[in-house]
Amino acid sequence: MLAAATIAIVRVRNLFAVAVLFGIYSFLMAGVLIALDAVDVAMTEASVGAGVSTVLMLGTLYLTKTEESKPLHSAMLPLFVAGVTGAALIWGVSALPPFGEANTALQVMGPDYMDRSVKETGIPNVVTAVLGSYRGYDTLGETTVIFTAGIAVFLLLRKSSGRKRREND
Amino acid sequence: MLQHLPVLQVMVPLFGALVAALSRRPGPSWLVMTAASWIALAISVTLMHQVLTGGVISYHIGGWDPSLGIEYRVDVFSALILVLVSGIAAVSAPFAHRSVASEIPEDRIAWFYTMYLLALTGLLGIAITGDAFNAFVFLEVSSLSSYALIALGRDRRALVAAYQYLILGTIGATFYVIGVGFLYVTTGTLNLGLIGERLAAVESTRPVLTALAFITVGISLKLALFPLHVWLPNAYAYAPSTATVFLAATATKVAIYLFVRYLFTVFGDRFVFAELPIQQVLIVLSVAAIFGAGAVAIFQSDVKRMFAYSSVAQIGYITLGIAIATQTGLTGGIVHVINHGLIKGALFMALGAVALQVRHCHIEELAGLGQKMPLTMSALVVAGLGLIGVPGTVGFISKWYLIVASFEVGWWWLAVLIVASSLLTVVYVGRVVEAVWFREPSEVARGAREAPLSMLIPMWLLAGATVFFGIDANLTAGIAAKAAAALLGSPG
Amino acid sequence: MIDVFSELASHYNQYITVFLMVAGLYIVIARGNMVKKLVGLSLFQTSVYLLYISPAKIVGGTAPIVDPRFAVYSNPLPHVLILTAIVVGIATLALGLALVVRINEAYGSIEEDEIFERDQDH
Amino acid sequence: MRLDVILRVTTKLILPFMLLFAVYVQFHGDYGPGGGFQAGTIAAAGFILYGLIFGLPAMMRFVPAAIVEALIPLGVLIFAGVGVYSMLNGGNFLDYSHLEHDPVHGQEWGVFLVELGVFITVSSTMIAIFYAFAGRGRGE
Repeated sequence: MLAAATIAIVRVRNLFAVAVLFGIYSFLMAGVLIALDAVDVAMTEASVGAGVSTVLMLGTLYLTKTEESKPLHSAMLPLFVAGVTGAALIWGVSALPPFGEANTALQVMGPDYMDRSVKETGIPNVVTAVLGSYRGYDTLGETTVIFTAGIAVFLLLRKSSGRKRREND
Repeated sequence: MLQHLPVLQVMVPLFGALVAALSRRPGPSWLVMTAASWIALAISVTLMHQVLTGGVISYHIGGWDPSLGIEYRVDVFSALILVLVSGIAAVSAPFAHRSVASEIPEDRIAWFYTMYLLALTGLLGIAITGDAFNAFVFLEVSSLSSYALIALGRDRRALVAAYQYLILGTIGATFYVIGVGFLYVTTGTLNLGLIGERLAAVESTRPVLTALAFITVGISLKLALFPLHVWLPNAYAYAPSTATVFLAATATKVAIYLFVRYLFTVFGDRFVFAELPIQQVLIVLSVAAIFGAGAVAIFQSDVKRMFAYSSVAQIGYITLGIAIATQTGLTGGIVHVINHGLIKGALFMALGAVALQVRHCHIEELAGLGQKMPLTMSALVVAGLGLIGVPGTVGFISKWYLIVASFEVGWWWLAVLIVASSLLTVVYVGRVVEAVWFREPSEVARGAREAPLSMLIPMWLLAGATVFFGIDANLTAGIAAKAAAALLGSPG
Repeated sequence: MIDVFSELASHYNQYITVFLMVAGLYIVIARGNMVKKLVGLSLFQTSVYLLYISPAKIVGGTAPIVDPRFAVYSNPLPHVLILTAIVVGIATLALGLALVVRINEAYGSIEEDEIFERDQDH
Repeated sequence: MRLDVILRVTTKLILPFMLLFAVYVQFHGDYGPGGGFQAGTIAAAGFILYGLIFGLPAMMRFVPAAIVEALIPLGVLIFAGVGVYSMLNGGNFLDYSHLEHDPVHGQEWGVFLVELGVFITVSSTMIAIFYAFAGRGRGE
């Protein structure tokens, strides 16, 4: 956890190592997620964050440039925005129930998927059951998002068969 | 089959998108797009009818109870937005045929229509869902497809515009998810109705306020509320004409829908407006939007960009109506959602027809086009009058409601400001009208010809609607009033 | 290990989450390099995962896979939501990077300042 | 070039196992962590590895771009099709209980088919994105 955080700071410096650091960061995140009992999420984060994103970033860097130039304008406004956001979050988060409690609103009032899943769907991995059935429609939306992204990347990057699509005034 | 209409509303465009992607040829994909959007319109009109006669429709996807699964929920307000979105999509379909053929390379047209239908799917999905997280998923479907649509503009600046929109849009969506996370942790549910009920018990604890702040800011980014509007002008100005017509008339409107839904149904207007300074902040920002963006619009030389800034200003009127939060004010805001959709649809269609002839929408190049394209330019003038709010057009109806609402709550200065702001609109619409009708044709304009019928008919359909609903506002304003009453009456 | 942490400070997890979020957001707003901005954006999105997953955990509980040997599980619903969020995140990232590639081809740069300058010229 | 031989042989050896692992993750998703999305990513990674070692043209012969393009919508089509099918069988959209006589059985089938749809779309999209990026030469 701490390591992930410190790496996040290191990353605020520049260069193409950022992409690799991002991969490391994702792996650490996956580790944390396992500690939090979210094995499915951890597996996805490891393959997507550390795998796919990193490869995509490296690919993009190969196609573009690997050096970042120094930002010209002052960092006051971004710092201010980030600071306000952070303050608001801390303010809200500190009033949330403490970590690991069992009798929070989320645990008590939330749906009892654990009890009903095997009975109703016959699937012991409740994450799969919720994903596939109870909230299957979200998953359909998610698949649509992938589909959208796939076609969008196509639209942008596929070489035109005929004339070149270069504009200019 | 009738009871499945809510889900079919979203599934029809989705299937359309899939078929369009599989067909991969311009002609069939256009047919699919047209068919899907007209069927979607028919479904939304039927839904509206069902809601008006039979009350709120609730549809449980997967057959699960809303506390377990995802619920689709159609009330008057969401039905109104559904009709607007699918209506604009359906009317733009014939328009798209020629416009897209001239602006998009042929091997990408099928995918363009796929994206267009996906954007439609996403927007309809947001307006119909009763689930906070599902709204996020469909928000992303519509956003990702809009980024792609915008990036297809002919100018290379379209790419940068799409990139900026992607960054800000994603920040907005992530803020929204953070807010939903807080709500979920405090209430244990994702169903909007249930969150609303359970919040009554835990009101004004800090996580709820944080959730309110993040959801408000996140959606404000999407609806281009004044200081958060920076992505909008470039995105609209450089996108392909058809994409501009569709997105300008619908995308921000759906974000407004979500905004109103959260303020009134989830958090409850009593909580939001009685205990927090949101009203004051919203009014200040709205007035700033109306005057700031209106003033910037005057100095634009690219007409598409000018009307994009005008959109930011017009959104100010809508949020103003929401901020007044009385029956009349909210009715004004909601009716302006519809009216502005119609006006901007007609305006950008006229500009799309121009783009077919002269390629760029620079005001110098538009000079004298009135002689060459009289029908297109007349539609532009009619819609422009609506934008100003001349009596007999829809713009007047919206402003009338807003002015009456400000008098009702005793803010006469607000009424004065609304009237004064119309002068700004007069100036920039006047600039365009002057150039188009009273100047010698520019070099490019001389070669221009009248737009084809496939463009003129949709354009005049929308322009005609701005006049029709301006004279007889019973239908739009009546439904808007019902929606407003339902929102205000809903238990906090 | 997590147990120790949770005894040390009950909101430790959440504060780290906030820190990651703010760091990500800062990179997005402050940096001019388009790839760097996207990395920041991913970081920002990734940090949200923890916001959802942390409250789902119950100390002494286990992963939400039904097994007669365990009685306490962490809540599965946030896991599902975050799976969806991860997918949305990677989709956005892919599209953003594709845009960056195209921008680089059109402008020969991926620095926002340079690009704005080049557009001023003509 | 000399290293190539080792790489080629290893890749050829590894590829079937990667795909097998993907299939395992896909079908074991009901009992352990995993599912369509993770399996799709792993399978796509296997193919992309093949493409990296043997070059893009060889990969395109192995997995033609046209097929990949058609598979992307197909996965979503399967998913949404299951939804419509359950609707035709008298349930609500995506109500798998109506797919079979026994609701629990229907649920199992439904989740299985849906995960298959996810798998197809995810793996083919990943490969398609790889094609799109790799097919583009260095800019300028």
